[in-house]
Parts: sequence; structure tokens; C-alpha cells
Amino acid sequence: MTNAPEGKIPVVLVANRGEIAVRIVAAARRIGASPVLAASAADADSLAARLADRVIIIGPAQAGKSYLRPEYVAEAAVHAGADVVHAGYGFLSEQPELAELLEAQNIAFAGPRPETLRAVGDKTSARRVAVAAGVPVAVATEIDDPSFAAALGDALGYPLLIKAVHGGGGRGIRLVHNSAELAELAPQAAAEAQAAFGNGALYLERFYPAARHVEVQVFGDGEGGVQVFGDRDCSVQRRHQKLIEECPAPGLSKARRLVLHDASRALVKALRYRGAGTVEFLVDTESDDVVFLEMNARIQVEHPVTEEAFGIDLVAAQLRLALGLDPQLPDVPAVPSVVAIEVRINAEDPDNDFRPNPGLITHVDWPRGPGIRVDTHVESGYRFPPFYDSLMAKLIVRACSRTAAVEALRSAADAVRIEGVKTTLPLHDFVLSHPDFIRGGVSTTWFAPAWEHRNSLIKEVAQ
Amino acid sequence: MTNAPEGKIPVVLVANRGEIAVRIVAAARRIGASPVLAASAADADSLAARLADRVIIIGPAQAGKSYLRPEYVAEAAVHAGADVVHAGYGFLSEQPELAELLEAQNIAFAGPRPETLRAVGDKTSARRVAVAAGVPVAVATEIDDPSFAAALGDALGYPLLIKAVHGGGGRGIRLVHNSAELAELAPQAAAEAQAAFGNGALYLERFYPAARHVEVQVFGDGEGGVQVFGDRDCSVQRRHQKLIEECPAPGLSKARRLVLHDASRALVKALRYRGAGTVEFLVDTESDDVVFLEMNARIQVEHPVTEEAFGIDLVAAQLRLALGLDPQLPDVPAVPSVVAIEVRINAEDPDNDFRPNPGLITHVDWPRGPGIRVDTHVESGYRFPPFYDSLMAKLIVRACSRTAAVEALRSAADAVRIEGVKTTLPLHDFVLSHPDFIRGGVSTTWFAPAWEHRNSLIKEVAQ
Amino acid sequence: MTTPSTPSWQDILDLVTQLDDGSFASATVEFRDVSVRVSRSADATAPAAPSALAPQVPQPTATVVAPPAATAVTTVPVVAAASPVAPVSTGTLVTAPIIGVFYRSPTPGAAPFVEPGATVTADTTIGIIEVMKLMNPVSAGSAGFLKEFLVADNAQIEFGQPLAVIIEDTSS
Amino acid sequence: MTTPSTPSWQDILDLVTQLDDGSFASATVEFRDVSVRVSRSADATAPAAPSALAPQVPQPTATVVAPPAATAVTTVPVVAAASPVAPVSTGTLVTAPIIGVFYRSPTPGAAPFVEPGATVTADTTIGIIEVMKLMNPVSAGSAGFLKEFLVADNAQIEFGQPLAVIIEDTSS
Repeated sequence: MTNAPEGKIPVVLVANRGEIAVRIVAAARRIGASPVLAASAADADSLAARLADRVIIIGPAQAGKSYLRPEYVAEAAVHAGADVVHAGYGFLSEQPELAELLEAQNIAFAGPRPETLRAVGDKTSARRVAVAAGVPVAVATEIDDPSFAAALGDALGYPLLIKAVHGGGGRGIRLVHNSAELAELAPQAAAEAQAAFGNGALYLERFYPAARHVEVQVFGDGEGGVQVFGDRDCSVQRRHQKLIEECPAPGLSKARRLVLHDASRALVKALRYRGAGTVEFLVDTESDDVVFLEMNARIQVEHPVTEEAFGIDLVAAQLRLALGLDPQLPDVPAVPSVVAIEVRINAEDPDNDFRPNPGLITHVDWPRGPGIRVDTHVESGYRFPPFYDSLMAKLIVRACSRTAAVEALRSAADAVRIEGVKTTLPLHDFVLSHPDFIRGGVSTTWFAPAWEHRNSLIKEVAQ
Repeated sequence: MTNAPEGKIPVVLVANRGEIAVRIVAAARRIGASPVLAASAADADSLAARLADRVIIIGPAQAGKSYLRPEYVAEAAVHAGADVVHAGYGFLSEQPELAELLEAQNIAFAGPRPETLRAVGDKTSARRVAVAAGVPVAVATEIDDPSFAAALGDALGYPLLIKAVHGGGGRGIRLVHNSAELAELAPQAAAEAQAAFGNGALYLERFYPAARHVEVQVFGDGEGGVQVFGDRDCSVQRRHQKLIEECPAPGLSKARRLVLHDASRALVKALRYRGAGTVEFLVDTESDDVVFLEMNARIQVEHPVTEEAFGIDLVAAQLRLALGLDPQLPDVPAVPSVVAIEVRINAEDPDNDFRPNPGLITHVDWPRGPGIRVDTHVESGYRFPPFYDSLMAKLIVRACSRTAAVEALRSAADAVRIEGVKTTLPLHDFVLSHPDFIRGGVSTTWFAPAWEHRNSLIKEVAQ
Repeated sequence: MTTPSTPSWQDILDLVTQLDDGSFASATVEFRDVSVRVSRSADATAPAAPSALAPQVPQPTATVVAPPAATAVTTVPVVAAASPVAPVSTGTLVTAPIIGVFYRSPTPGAAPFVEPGATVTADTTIGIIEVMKLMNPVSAGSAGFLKEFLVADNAQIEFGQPLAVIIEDTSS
Repeated sequence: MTTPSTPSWQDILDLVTQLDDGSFASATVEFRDVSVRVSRSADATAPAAPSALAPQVPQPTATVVAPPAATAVTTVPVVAAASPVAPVSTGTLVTAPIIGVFYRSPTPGAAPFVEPGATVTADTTIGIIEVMKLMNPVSAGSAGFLKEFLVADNAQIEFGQPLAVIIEDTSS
């Protein structure tokens, strides 16, 4: 950590693009620092570029030759005279290489230490740390002999997954619902694994067909001190992509919330974690099971719902901590007094299998009103580039109850006008009006069939 | 009150201009209604006009021939097929005539009943209602004989003001600090009052040289039900114009807050008050005295700090109630969990005795970031008209503590860019950096001498 | 968010004035969604397809009226393209001095004050506007003949809305 | 929010004034989404297809470099007005293929790779760019003579920044 010399205005290098770059520029302003943007040539004219005090072009449009190159970002940090680098999410945000290059230059990195990034960056090592910290993880058992599989499966409980130890990418995974099925499929799976991966070793893992994705926002002081900023539910997903997030997670019992928060606190303490992070869990809706998924060692896309719910500025806190200052985060209750919900508006065509839909945005109008926040880099006349992800904006609404928030968000989403490209707004209109979502607590497997059903109804009507 | 027919989208006539018109349009959208703007010809192209579904020109630029004419607004409401009219603040917002004209047309008025407007619109009658409801008012005693004044004054306590019963406009008012001064000045004041107003009758009133302006936000259901939404401190004033407002009022003792809230609740109950209103008090900093000033029977300019602090939408609640719907306001604690502060940015030249400064706004940039809200009708290229008040924007910041909020607001105010006209931003920079304001709880007499002092320092430096 | 420097109608008028004062035989100015084409000969200005007034902001102007005129009478010397209500026409517009309902007759069923084609003086009453039961007579404002009414009898009208066209008596 | 380099309406008016004061028989000015055409004869103003829809998003800052060139060599056939760094010059620009620090010599104190005026081939190394201790040679990219360097030795440079001007050998 570097302390900026007394009296000097600290310089923040923003090593990202899109809405999060705009967000980091705002946080830099918030703490009285000077934001400098490290941008690809394609983003030289972006909103973040115009809001920053200076822009340094680090490479061409392709992320592989610009945003994904730690040495270019570190070089830009040197050029900028940066005191701290904030890498947002994605790109280099969790790359220990960038953190190390900066450390060598005595420039702070607004994130955890490189060793923490390595410890949580790998699923196996993350699971090991979690287990050591007493965090509940998914029960898994290796099968030595396929003929004993059923007995092991009975001990684990059903449904469960048969996975190849040396498999990957979802291949060789089988779902079984009972002892008989397991006994029948295990030898078959072993044979196939042997054929496919040259090794027949299998393991069994509990499968939760109707679990929610709940995550806990943490902030560590780097010395074992931990603050927990509530939880978020991010269960509305399409192909593991989060679509809608909310804070707090609705309908969690006090006991269950305590398990999540305590486990997260223990993990952060064990890691002597520095800065903002997220501990992700599966929360089963059919049992009391809670299972650690992974830890994200960065600011998340969905951080605004936590900020809105608690009235805090997590990105400014990251910058302050990295600069050796008090992050100025209050202690908050486990459940905030208001509810915040976010929808991600993507440049994708929902009626065409969510195909990315870049192009000229001829006109855009964001909604206004109390409790409405829009995090975006998109303006009228912006040519949405094809090189990067499709996130156009995050529309966040805060209200005094979940019911009020859902309704307010529906009105706000309805008032968004985007012309020139197709967006995921119809999806949000669908979800925000759906009784299941309005009731709260849908699982991660809810969206896909619900959307299918909606599409088939539309097709029927059209015929 | 009118109930819109089932299934019909209600139409909201917005009978105001500037930032509050934009705000009411947003509230209409929020409840799924269709906003129609009643505008003067000068505002035909305004932001509110562009955001509304329809604009009806009710008269020329001069407010006296447009916004101040109840019959034109009522006519526009009929043309629009309006279900409800919202008149914002100022103009016709507290005029019983408009409410009555609308009542005759069976169109709802988003405000109290006409008789309530009359009851609280007149200071004397408002004081009478307040006294009847047990609300603390300023102690005042009429002097029958000037030679007995000192005895009456001793009973009231010093300092106090000698006022002419038939006086007005501040004329014939004398400040006295003790018995002797009073005995000396009373006969003189009586003689002058006789000469000036044809009547020598005098009265004495307690004077609070260092009192704060604290007001309570109330919402009545029209049948005696009351909700209180905390308090606001609006003590930073220049010539009785509020400059900065915050929620909650800082440093109020529990007991004092209880007095303010209970008194306000009693008043609203006594009036069977309908909708949003504000009960204003003087809160002495040198004694425990709390004194009722007046009740404002409208939404206030500074309502956003309350909305931000509690996560509510007061304007949407006004519209809902007027439409016969549940206003959807939660019950909230006396003190919110976050702090919100607002600065009013006016098109006035602070270095030229705050002379109004209309003209072409060549460029404007509002700050962004979590907890920042900007209520405005001003955009780059807007020609700020000379016909109306000078309010350009309200910049509101919400944070988890007052310290954080003051600091965040200073950063946000610093990030505002307005080119083309002079604004009151330098004033806010001064106040938000001043140790007295940072400490909290300045009185209404604080600003003027502090600003004078600042100006004389600047002059000194310049010489 | 708006269009920082989108010209107002006044700006357009200023431009047209400037072009007219200039020595151009013809001129075309396009700016954002605005285009202005002028010519000294009658042929060249046929406005091609991309028409002048395509507001990119949801302009609610359907009901909004031409120039926010302070007076009730506006001279329209050239093509009045601004208002969707006003037709292309020469003459002098009588605009509504007040919001309300426009009536052509003093009472329902009575004969109209004037018929199109009638000769009028500046003081001739051409209709009344009722606003909340109050009747306000509207006079022609200039002498000539009343070419046509631009609003129907009984129509809800706004302040400044063109009501009728007077062809001024230039002989006088 | 706004567009520093998009002309304002006032800019357009100034332009028209200037054109009128000038002695042009006709003129067409197009910039971004703006086009101005004027003529002293009645023919020239046929509005060409509604002009290029260049994004009206403003161009940034002093430190940003000319065209976001994907290649390291950019031909500058006319006045290069886009970049605040590039001087008005003809020739071929050698632009930085990478962010870093530009050195004209292989090691401190050594002689420069080339001097202005020297003849170069496409493969001639004209300098190196160091990025985080890694050295990347920069070659001339075209044959001719090196007219001038546009950045100092040891300068921090960005991707795409013009480094030198090559006057191409047209005889070959």
C-alpha cells in the first residue's frame, strides 16, 4: 500500500471500460482524487474518457492487446503517476500479475494481495481454504469402486451428480435420482470416463435442482478485520449469467442468514482479505443446505444494490483503503432498512437467442425519479462496440419494501427508451411482472423454462 | 377525490414548471399514469414538456397570465381529461380556488381540501388551529398600557420584540434585551404606531436570536390518520431563503424530537389533513423552546432529502392518495438510518448580491455516483428564462453518516460544471467547508455574517 | 438528456433572417434534426424526403403551437413549417389569446359571428373563447377578409393556437 | 456531457457569416452530423443524401492520439488535423505499436538508431519502446528518408502515438 504524499491529489488509474469505468471515475471524484483512464483505442471517446482528467491509450480495440495486458496497464500507471490502480471487474481485476507489477512500481492495487488472488482464484484451493475456515461446502465423495457407488450415494442423499475426476467442461456428468439409478449408471460412467479421459475415477456430488444463488458482500481491512454488508440474491440467471440482483436476499430465515454471514466472515478473516469481495453460495430451497460456491476477489457488477440498500460507496472505500486511508465504511445491520433491485440491460436480442446486438444507439433516455440509479456509459449517439461484453446499463431502484421496489423497477424499466439496438428490456418486463418473481426467492433454474413458456405462448398467439 | 375507472390509465396534469414539473412527471410514470404538462408558452420546449405525454399551453410566459391562473389550469385539466392535478410548490399549489374549480369538475387535486388550505394559509388562523391542537407557539402578550410593559416583559423573558398590533412588513418592530430598555422604548413605540398605523396597540413577543429552522414532514390520510417522516433542518438561509436542507435535523435530543413530531401529528390530526405537508418550527439553541411557525400545505422544495433518507416517493404518494389509492408509504422510525443533504443551485451571482442571472446555459455536467441525486430541468443549451424563480437544480447526497454526507456533497458540488450563467455553487463550497456547518446545528442567523466575513477576507486579500 | 445545442425556433428564425439579409441565391443548412434550405428562385427548395421537423426527443408538440407568440396576431410571411396545426398559408394568423373552448357563435344554435370570406375590421369579433364559464371575445386583429378558420367550432384550444387566417386589405 | 468539438449553433452562424463575407460561388460544409451548403447560384444546393451519421459523441482529450490505428503505419495524405500531436505535415507517420517509453538509442549514451534525414527501409529500426522492462523495436514501416521525430528521446508514449515522419521514396 502506498500513501500519497501529504497534500498531493492522489491519481487513480482506471483500468477498465464501460459502465464500471464511469463508476470508478465517480468514486475517484468522490474521494477528491484525479481519475486517469487507461483505454483501448476503441474507447478513446467513451464517456469515461470524457469524464476522466486524462486518457492513456494502452492498445488497440482487441482486449487481448489492451485491457488484458498487465504490463500495458502497469506502464500506463507509471505514465499517469498513479497512486492506485482500480481494475473494475473482469479483465485484469483478479490477475495477480497486475497486482505484482504494480507492487514492484510501488503503486497500490485496489484489490486483495496477489497471494489472496491466487488462493481464491483456483476452485480447488478456494474450496480448501473454505473448508479450513469452517465454511459449508458441497458434499462430494470419490468412488473407488463403481460397485460400491450406491452405498456412498445413499449416505450423501439424492439427487446427486456422478462426475469424472479428470473430466471437465460438463462432460461425463450424470444426474441420478436414487440408489438404483446410481448402481446402474456408475459402471457405465466409469467406462466412459476411462475412454474419454484415460482415467475412470469418479466422484459423487449432491445436486440441488432448485437452489438459489445468494452472495455475501464483505470488506476486509487486510489484517483479519471484516465488515459484512448484507447479502444479495442473484438467482435470476440465464446460462449462469446473472440478469437481476437484489439486496437483501428475500425470504431468508434469520438462522440461514446467520450461517451465510458467519461463514463469509470466517473466510475473510482466514484470508486476512483486503478490500471488497463477495462470497457466493448455493442456498437450497428444498432443504436447509447452504453450499459455498466461490469467492470473487473484486467489486462485482451487482455491487450497486448493496450500496443503495446500505447508503455506502464500496468503490470509494476500495480506493481509500488502497491509498492507506480509512475506508469510511459504517457498521451496518445484517438486513438493510430498504430494498434495492438491479436489472442488467444488455445489447442482446432476446428474441434471437440473446445474440449480441452492437451498433449505433441513436437515442437513449434513462428514467428519473427518487430511488432510481442508472450506472451506464451509454448515451444518445454512442456506437456500442462489438469488441467487448454486451452490458449497456444497470438500472437500480431502491424502495422501502420489496413490493414497492419491484413495482418501482417495473415502472422505471418501462420508462427506458433505447433506439438503434435490441436490448434485454423485454426480458425484464417479463420477469418483473411474473408472480413467481414478485413472490420472491426463485431458484437459478427458474428463468429458463419460464422464458421458454413465455416464448411458446407468444408463438401460439402469433399462429 | 376521483377514482379513475378500472383499467383506464390515469392522467396527471402537471401544473407547474422547472425541476418540480420534471419531478411530478417522474412520479406519474412511477405510478403508471400519463403525465400531461400545463405550460406557459416560454416552457413549451422545456425538459418536462419533452418528458410528458402531452403539453397544453395555458398562457404566455408571464406567470400572472399562465401559471398563476386557476381557471386556465382547470381548463387545461378538462382538456387533458385529467384525473388529478398536481401543482407542485409555489404558483397555485396552496390556492383553494384551484382546488375548488377542480372539485366542481370532479377532478382530484393532489393536496389538502380547500378548507384546509384556507385554515393554514392565514398565519393568524394557522396559529389558532395550532394552539387548539396543543402545538407550542411563540409566547406573545398584548400591552394595554405601555407603562406596564416592563412587568409583562419580565414575565415573558428577554430578548423580546415590541410589535405594533396593526403594523406589518417589519415596520415598527423593536428589539429589547431587558426590562429597562423595554420600559424606555414601549411608550415611544406606542406613539409611533399611533402615528404610522392610526392605532398605538402593541404586543410583546419572545425573540430567539439563535434559533434553528426545523420542520416535520407529515402525510395525512384525510381522515385523521397521520404518518410522520422525520424532520429536516433548513437553517442555512439567506434573507429567509433556504439554501441547504438536511434530514434528519442534526443534534436534536430525543425529547425535543418527540415534541416536534408529536405536535405535528396533533396538528395534522386536528385538521384531518390530506396528503403531504410540512409543519415548520423554530428550535431555539439557547433554551429548550420550540415554537410553531407555520404549516405548508404542499410538497416542499426540499422534500427529496426526506425521500432519500427514508427511501420513499412522496410525490407518487400524493398522486396515489388523490386518485383514491393506497399511498403506499411505510411506517418509518423517527430517525432514518442514513443522512441526506441538499443544496439548491440557483442562477444567481453570489458576488453581486445574488442578483438573478438568467441566460443561455452553454454547458452543464451533473455529478454521478452512488447516493447522488440531481433534481433539475436544466441541460446543456437550455436558455434559463428570466420570468420565473432562479432555482436551477437541487443536488442531493445520501450517505451513512452526516460526516460522510457532508463530504460526499462537497465532492459532488465540486464536480458540477455549469457554463454560461453564474450560480450559487461558490456559496455551497463555502458552507460545506465551514467548521460550523460541518459540526452541525447552525442557526438561521448564522449564514449572513459568516458570508460577510468571507467576502471581507476576499476583499482584503485582493487589496 | 438533451441535445445540448439544438437550435430553438428563434435560432432558426435568426438564421433565416441572416440568410435573407445575405446575398445567397440559395442555401441549405442542416444541423442535427434540423435542416433549412432557402433559395431566391422558386424551384430549388422542394424539401426532399428527410423532412425538417423530425424531433429526436419525444416532442409532445402535436398540441403545441407555433411560435410562443405574446400577441394574438402573428404575421406569417413565408412557409410556416413549425406548427403541425398551421397549414402552409400566407396571411395573418389570429391566434388564441387564452386557453379554452372556441365558439364561432354567441350562443349554441345562433348564427356564427363571421363566415369565411367575410370582410372584417380589426375589431370584428370572430368568435369567443370560454374558459371556466367565462366568455372572452376574439377579434380579427387586422382588417381584410377572413380566409378560413383553422379550428372547428367547439374545439378545445390552447393559448397561442392559430384560429383563423386573415388576408389583409393591402389596398387601404 | 457535451461535445467539446461538435460545433455549436453559434459556430454555424459564424460559419454562415464567414461564408457570406467570402467570395465563394458555392460552398458545402459537412462536419460530423452537421452540413452547411451555400451557393450564389440557384442550382448547387440539391441536398445530398442526409449526411454521414458520425456519432455525435465527442472526441476526447489532448492526450489521445489520431486515428485509432490498428497498424503502426498511417498514411497522411493531407493535413492531419485530427491529432494535437501530429503537426501539419505530409508523409507517412510511424505510430507507436505499443504503449511504453520511446528510446532512440539501443542503450543510454549509445548513438541513435537513425538520425533525421537518414535513408530508411521498411525494416530499419528507428527506436525501441520499453514496456515494463521489455524492449520492442520499432521499424520505419516504409522506405524513404526519415524527415523528423515527433517525440523526444525517452518520452512516455501511448499506443498509436505518431513517433516519426517518413517521406516515402516514390522513385522506387
